[in-house]
Amino acid sequence: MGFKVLIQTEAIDFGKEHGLLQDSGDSVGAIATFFGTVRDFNETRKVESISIEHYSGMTESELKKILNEAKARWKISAGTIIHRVGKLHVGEGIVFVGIASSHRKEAFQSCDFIMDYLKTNAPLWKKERHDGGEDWVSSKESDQIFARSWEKGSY
Amino acid sequence: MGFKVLIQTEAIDFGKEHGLLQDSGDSVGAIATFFGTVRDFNETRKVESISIEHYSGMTESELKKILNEAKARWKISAGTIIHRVGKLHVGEGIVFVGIASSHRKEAFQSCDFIMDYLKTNAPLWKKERHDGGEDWVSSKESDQIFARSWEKGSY
Amino acid sequence: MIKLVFFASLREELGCGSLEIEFNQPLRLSALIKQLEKKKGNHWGKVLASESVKIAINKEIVVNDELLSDGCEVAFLPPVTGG
Amino acid sequence: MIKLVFFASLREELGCGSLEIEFNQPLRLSALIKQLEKKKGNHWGKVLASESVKIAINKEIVVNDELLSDGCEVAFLPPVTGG
Repeated sequence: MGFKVLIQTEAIDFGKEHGLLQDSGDSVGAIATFFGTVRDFNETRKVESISIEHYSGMTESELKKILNEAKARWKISAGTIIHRVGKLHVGEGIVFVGIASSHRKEAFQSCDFIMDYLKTNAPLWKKERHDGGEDWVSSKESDQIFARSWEKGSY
Repeated sequence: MGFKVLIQTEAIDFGKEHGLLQDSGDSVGAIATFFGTVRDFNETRKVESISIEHYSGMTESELKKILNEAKARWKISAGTIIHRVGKLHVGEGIVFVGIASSHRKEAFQSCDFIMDYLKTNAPLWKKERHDGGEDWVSSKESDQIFARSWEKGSY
Repeated sequence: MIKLVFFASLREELGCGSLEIEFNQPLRLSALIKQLEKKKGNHWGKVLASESVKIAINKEIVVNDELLSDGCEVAFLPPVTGG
Repeated sequence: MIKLVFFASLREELGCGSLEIEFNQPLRLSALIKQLEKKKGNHWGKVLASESVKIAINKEIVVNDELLSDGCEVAFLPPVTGG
């Protein structure tokens, strides 16, 4: 199989995506995944739902670049990035990253890396609906720091 | 829900376990998982199947200790460790670790930590069947090094 | 023709998702922003020149004061918050 | 009575999964191993005293030369390879 990037409005079928990674070859011994879901709070505010906007075309190409960078840095057999857009409720999945590799450290690190780069590079924006109205989510300085931690030579 | 440890002969239902973690509370925003599967090679040898032996009772208590240590180190909402025993074929799941947390770094790190401690502390042993016969798998020095990397103050 | 697109909070602040401007001669990004400011008001200049705003030409982030060509798409992106 | 259990490669090397020995008086781990060596041969002493073998008493790893009490379970564990 290999590597894929999807932007979709539908729910993410976690079991199916995980099964595809597991079936991606007999040399696979480790699958690490990350699943981001809508929390009921952000900073100090109660969240009711979120809506996600993106830059169609650029999002996909940025995510492919990130996946390619992960392939260049670690020995991985297959990788999937799926990001939802549109309206999502508390508890729903926002993003799925799954990596299949022969060894666990490669799988863990590349998955962690992809999330950090996705957070800082993919043109996606979240708007939160809360009891006081709606607001665009602010970007976090910590995400910039995490992303910089992967600069060559620092891990 | 919370925290659970299972030793079982049956296949691991990945979708179900992931769903339980996702439903573990509205403050969950991040779920990191690791799934270890039977590879078709080890070192340089072709593997046909493996069988896993364990020390019943002690395995469960060691895995609970590891999960408790993860809870003490990171803010996590729910955690699952499932390890299979008995005969397994190439491609089948051996171990599942899943962590739900509010934030992704906690989820990634605790999942990685649990795997490193499981590899070095849980009384489980793998025997490989290959074309030349059967052999007990040797422990890896690298796993000891990974486990030591979590000693307080070093991460 | 150059297509301009504005996303998320930028779109709301400017009250504009996209607009097209005629292409008369090659111009740099900085000249484009000045032109917009003149046409649309100071607010536009201030918003688009903000340090936190990234610019993509044909869906690739650029960091320099690039020369724009006919038919290109210039996107103004506030700090991203996906994942 | 003290129950002894041997796992994985140790079980195969010794040709024994478990055995019970009578408890006469409190004895230390080291004395137990000497007793086994005397009864079963040098091979046992060599295998069980190997640095890579870990010992658990009542399913808890011990590192010292513990005193064994009646009814305890002593397990000899080769290096673990789960996960």
